[in-house]
Amino acid sequence: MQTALFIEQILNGLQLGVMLFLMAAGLTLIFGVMGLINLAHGSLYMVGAFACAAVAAATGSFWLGLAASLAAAAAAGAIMEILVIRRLYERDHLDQVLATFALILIFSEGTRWLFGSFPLYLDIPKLLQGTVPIPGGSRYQLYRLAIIGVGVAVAVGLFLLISKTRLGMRIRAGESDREMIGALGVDIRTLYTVVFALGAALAGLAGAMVGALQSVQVGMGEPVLILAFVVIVIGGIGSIKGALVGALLVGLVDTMGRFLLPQLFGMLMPPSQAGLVGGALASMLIYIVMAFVLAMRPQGLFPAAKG
Amino acid sequence: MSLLQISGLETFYGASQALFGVELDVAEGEVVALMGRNGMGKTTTIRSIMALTPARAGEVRFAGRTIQAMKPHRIARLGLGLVPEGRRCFPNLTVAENLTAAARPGRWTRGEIDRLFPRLAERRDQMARTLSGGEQQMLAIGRALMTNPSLLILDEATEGLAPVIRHDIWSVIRTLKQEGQSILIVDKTLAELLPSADRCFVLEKGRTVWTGHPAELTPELQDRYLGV
Amino acid sequence: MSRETVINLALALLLLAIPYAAIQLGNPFYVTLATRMAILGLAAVGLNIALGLGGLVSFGHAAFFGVGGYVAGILASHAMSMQPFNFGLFTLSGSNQMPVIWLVALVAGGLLAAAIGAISLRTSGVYFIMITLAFAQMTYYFAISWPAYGGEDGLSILIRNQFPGVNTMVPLNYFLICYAVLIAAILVSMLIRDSRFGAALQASRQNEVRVASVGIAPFRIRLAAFVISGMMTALAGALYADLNRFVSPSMLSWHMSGEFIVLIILGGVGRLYGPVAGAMLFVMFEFLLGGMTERWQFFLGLVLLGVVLFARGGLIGLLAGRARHG
Amino acid sequence: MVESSGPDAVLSIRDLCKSFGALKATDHVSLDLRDGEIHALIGPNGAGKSTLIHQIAGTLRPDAGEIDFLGQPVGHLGVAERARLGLGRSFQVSSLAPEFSALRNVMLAVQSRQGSSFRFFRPVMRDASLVDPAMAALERVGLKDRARIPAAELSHGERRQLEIAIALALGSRAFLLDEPMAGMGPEGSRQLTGFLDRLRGEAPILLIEHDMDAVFALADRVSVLVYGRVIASGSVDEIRNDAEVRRAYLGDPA
Amino acid sequence: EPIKIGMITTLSGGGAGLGIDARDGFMLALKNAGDAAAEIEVVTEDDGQKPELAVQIADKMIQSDQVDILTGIIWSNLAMAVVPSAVAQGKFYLSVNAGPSPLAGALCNENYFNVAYQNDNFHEAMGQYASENYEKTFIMAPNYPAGTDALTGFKRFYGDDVAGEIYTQVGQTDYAAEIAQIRASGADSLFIFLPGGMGIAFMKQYAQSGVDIPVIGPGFSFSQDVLPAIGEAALGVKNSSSWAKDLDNEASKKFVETFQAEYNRLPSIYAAQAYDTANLIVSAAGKASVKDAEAFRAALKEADFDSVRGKFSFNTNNHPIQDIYVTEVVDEGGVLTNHIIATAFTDHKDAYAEQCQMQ
Ligand SMILES: Nc1ncnc2c1ncn2[C@@H]1O[C@H](COP(=O)(O)OP(=O)(O)OP(=O)(O)O)[C@@H](O)[C@H]1O
Ligand SMILES: Nc1ncnc2c1ncn2[C@@H]1O[C@H](COP(=O)(O)OP(=O)(O)OP(=O)(O)O)[C@@H](O)[C@H]1O
Ligand SMILES: [Mg+2]
Ligand SMILES: [Mg+2]
Repeated sequence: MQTALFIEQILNGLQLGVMLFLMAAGLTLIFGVMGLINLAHGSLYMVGAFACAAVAAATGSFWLGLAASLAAAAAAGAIMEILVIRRLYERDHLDQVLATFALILIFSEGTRWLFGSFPLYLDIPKLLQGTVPIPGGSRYQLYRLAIIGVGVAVAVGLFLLISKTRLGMRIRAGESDREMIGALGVDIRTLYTVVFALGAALAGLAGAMVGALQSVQVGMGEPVLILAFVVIVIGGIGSIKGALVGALLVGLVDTMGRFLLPQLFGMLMPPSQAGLVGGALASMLIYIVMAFVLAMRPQGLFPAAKG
Repeated sequence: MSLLQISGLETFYGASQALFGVELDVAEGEVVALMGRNGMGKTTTIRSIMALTPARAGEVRFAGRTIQAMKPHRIARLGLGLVPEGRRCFPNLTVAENLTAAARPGRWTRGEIDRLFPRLAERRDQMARTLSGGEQQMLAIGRALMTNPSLLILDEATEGLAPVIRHDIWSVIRTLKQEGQSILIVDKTLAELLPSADRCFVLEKGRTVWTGHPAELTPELQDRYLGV
Repeated sequence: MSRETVINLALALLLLAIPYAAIQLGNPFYVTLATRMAILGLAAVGLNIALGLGGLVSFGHAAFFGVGGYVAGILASHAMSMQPFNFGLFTLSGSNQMPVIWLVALVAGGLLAAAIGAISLRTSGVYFIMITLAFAQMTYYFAISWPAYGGEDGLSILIRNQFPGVNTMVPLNYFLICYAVLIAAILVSMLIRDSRFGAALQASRQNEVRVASVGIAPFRIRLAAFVISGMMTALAGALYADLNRFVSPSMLSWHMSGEFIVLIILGGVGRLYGPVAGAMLFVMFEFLLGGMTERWQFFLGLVLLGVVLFARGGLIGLLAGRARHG
Repeated sequence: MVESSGPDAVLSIRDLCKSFGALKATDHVSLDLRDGEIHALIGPNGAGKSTLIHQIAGTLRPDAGEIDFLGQPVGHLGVAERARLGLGRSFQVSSLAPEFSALRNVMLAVQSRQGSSFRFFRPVMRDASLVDPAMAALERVGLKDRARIPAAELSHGERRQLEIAIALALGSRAFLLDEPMAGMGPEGSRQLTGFLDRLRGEAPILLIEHDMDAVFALADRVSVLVYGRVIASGSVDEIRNDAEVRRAYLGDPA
Repeated sequence: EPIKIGMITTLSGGGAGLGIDARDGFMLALKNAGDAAAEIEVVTEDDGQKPELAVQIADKMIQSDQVDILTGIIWSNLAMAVVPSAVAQGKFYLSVNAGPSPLAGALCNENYFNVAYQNDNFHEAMGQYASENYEKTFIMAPNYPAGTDALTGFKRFYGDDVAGEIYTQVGQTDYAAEIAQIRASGADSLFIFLPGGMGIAFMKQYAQSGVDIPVIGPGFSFSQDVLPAIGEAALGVKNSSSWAKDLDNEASKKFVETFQAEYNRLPSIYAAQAYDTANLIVSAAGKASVKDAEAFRAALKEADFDSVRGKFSFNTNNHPIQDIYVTEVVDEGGVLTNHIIATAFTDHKDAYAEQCQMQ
């Protein structure tokens, strides 16, 4: 029974990691590749979740909702890029932090305006309901396995896009020297709008998929956003590989910490005390891991090539 | 017919004026040298042609079109290839990626560049950031050629290069010239520059003060304008 | 006198005038509002040393603010319950004297900043922003789950702490105390800006390699700046706790850190009085908009966006023109 | 080819090695810099000259080998500590504090030379003990008129001059100059040549330069670096006539 | 005699739903009271769920608006920030929801009336219910004071012999790890206290996980405002509440009817408690002037109003003595709602009244 539980917890850690990866991938794409800190990435995640929930409620189809979430988040991303973000590439990080902080306020309050203050409902599609057997004799939820699959596919696709295509090279070139890539005849503005929309669509996808597991409500993006930041900082900003490794690390550490720390403390003190202390430590654990990684490797585990 | 024609160019950095009426033209197939002491406005002229620092007054015509209101990438696509001062290779891309990122169809391909600069071919998968200064200069030239420009602009073409390589680059420039490539070039080594150029323009304090054939640039004039 | 100096003086006088005008107009609440401006301004003056001069975009200054607040809350609660702290070998009693509290807050803020800085300053750029955020989150979660001093519910200070010779419960008096501390902090930061230390700090913002190769180790300069910055913000936290007579983990939240950055940018980065101008604007917006509509955060977002996009240099930049570096 | 470091060596390097992956950028390099001399380091692009300077200045850690400066090993010291000992350098690509004026860039060096930067209260601009030496250094490189211009607004050539002024103000006991002539016009090069000629009396110079006129006019000794190794070392004439050097570096008859 | 009431509640941010319900319930009561409430003026402000902001608003209402009574706060941490200093300045504070234990015990005050509950009450009720119906209950709450209070409250009536006890992170959104542990624990029931989004996320994930151990919990996690978001996963969950909309009394019927007519949605417990609070004020205002603190206090203490909860009175510490019910989530014509299935406590008092020094 203990091994089955252990295997299940590892799967849980992986799945949480993959979920974080979906969020972190878009963020690191925008963040590392275009050199922009986008605090409002969490808002795009929220937009995806709301679009999916609203369309799924209206049509009864999760899949239409999913398509809507991609479209809505990409559109929101493109509009955001054209109206605001575009003016921020040349600015320092400070302006970017503030402008996107402002966007969070606008998106959150705007969504509340449109959808009201109460959480929306979104459920897993019929096709992916239920559980499948896993080694060790226990069963695991199909939907969570599907999330793991989607995450892996996105990881591979992104990696190829960025490192192997000419589009990817131009994007990276633009990051280190926008003026120069423009002087070579590449329309970097349009290119960036497309990339930003792509990153936004990934966030929207994450929001929609996670929305079926959690609650679709205003502000849902913020905790995930901070975790996603931790992920990419651990992994190395701008590196898709780093985001994947960082996400899995955070997912596993967080899950295993929540699972094992209270048991560990349980050997030293009464159970309810152990639960409190272990729980408190578990909530700080990923930050401790992050501090540790950065103290050892200030550029993260996979430093992206930078000038 | 003039490929590039500039008249009355005035350019500012913020409030301070750097160009006060530059006149310049490059004909099809011609190699033109732009000269002047440090800080006289050569780089600024080039930046204004590419609209990187747009001019406030004057006109830039390229292949018969007025271009100064365009965005840099549109101008580049009309057929202007820039090797900027300070090289500015993309540090986080490999040599091969630097070249590929700039590529547009035409005579110059990766293979041609490899033949031109064997040293770069050796370092194909190295990050540009770790290249030596000379290697970076070669890469910058190669990258500009990859856009297959009708006018190649080189700012400080051989700065920081070893004599051997400098020879190589000059011979590359002469080869390009023979093939009919139009070139606008800024360089400090007069001994190589003057024989290669068809015409010279000399800038002083942001104005064109002398134009003529290199042979007419007498030692007295060189002393006056260039401090040789 | 340069134009900026005139504007700075005017701002200082304006802030001082608000409470007097409020009392004249029979609207005493504005005294509290002005006090809030002064305290938030002080916190941002602290952050501005790291951020404006040193280019260290700390997204975790709430940690220092909160620690200052908790120092005030915890010392006061021990003074109230007459229970000394027990450290095994020796004991310390609590205190409800502001000077003592401030001193402890400065020391605690400085120590925390030294610890956080020692690790964070090994990184730079975006990494620095994120790692400071992460450290602040750590203190936040710690405060929430640590039951001894109220956890998420926070800690009340039933009676405002005392300052020798002043009745601090009178809002105007308390305002004047905070105002004086603010002005002192601004003076200190002005001296720092123009000093050798400030020169090294500003240069390491612009070009770290250059600073190192003239023989100045940027790390130590930055760490010192970060510590000074953390201390000032902690002091602001202690004052803030006394203003509200309450501390809670929300003083440590990342929104708070974001707000400090907002204050600085609103007012003008690296400007002496930028943080004060920013705090005055922000508190006013929050109050006026909050009174007008529940959707005030939406409009606040729009205003902030407008400032970043179209009014670079913030309020002071708008009024005084571009910054000059000698 | 390995030189023994003479008693008057200010800086001496022994068996320095540095690899980047398979590439040996520095391959058992030994050389020294003696009092009062200009020691030129030439070699093809990518030979490892800048890499060597980086190791001496401390921005790169060598894999093996020793660096002694003023008779003490400095291999374990950081960049700032070495600079304070008196290793002044200029960069191949100018590296300045862009918002600061030329003057304040130089003042930073003066302040470091005078000791602590941990002084919090006295305004620097009113501190004659900082301003005056900085002005003097600017004057020596001919930038006095441009003292109040932000470094970002200086032209390329002026920035190179400013780098030298900074090294001067630092009171360096040895200069590491990475292509100081690059980007300077004939006039500037000529002035700089004269200037370096006088400077060597103050402190020896390790000079990397591709401008052979300047090298041959200035150098007391020349070392030639190819693929990370010193292939020749000697007087100007010896080097000029070395067949190997001609093939690898100078190209056709110079 | 005019009365000015300052309502500080959460109208923006993540917890806005609760504040909006409370405000709407409160206003509805005043509307229904008609002429009796003609002289009552309410100023409402949004605290954004931030304690500092709540304090600032309280200062403003006391100093500038000169309100007589404060009310409206939803969250315990905001209440702790505002209440002690407000009552110390001689204002009345009537709580529509938050009931932190210090305010019921050591920090109780004669001007502080809690019209909702003491925080532990609903948990205690479920502890009682579980002790009667289950053998091994697994308990879980977030790691913060309200969470530890919840589990302590539960165990006060259930005993210490639980199947397992987990403290989760505040704001946690993924509960797969906890669910795995619950599955492995061999428990026969699960008690959770996970307010707001945490509860929604947990319940959905729990239902999807295939674990079928029955869930019980306090009413907050299954109140009308969150049920639509949890969906079918909530069906059959037993939870505790001092009120449900099928409670059989006239006041409640009128409340539900008029609330639906006015706002076009079902009321939650927050709306009900705020509705009662407003009615309590109206009743007291009919008996005494608010300027006469002594008399007004006495009038409040009588609790002479028609509570939607049926019977309602105040204990010595000004906290409610009331019945607490066990309800079950049911599907009522496509809408999820709670029906009462049992009574856990009659005339229940909180555990902190003895610590209250007030006479
Ligand atoms: N970014 C800038 N901001 C302000 N002024 C500038 C800037 N760049 C150049 N200048 C000024 O414009 C003038 C012309 O500079 P430019 O770089 O065009 O000269 P140049 O002829 O290319 O010199 P060099 O031979 O040194 O490269 C100089 O006075 C310089 O100080
Ligand atoms: N970090 C690095 N990683 C990999 N290779 C590197 C790195 N830094 C330098 N190199 C390589 O080491 C060799 C020596 O470079 P270095 O910059 O020292 O040359 P240099 O002699 O200064 O040339 P130049 O005269 O062109 O400036 C080059 O081939 C360069 O590509
Ligand atoms: Mg130039
Ligand atoms: Mg070099």
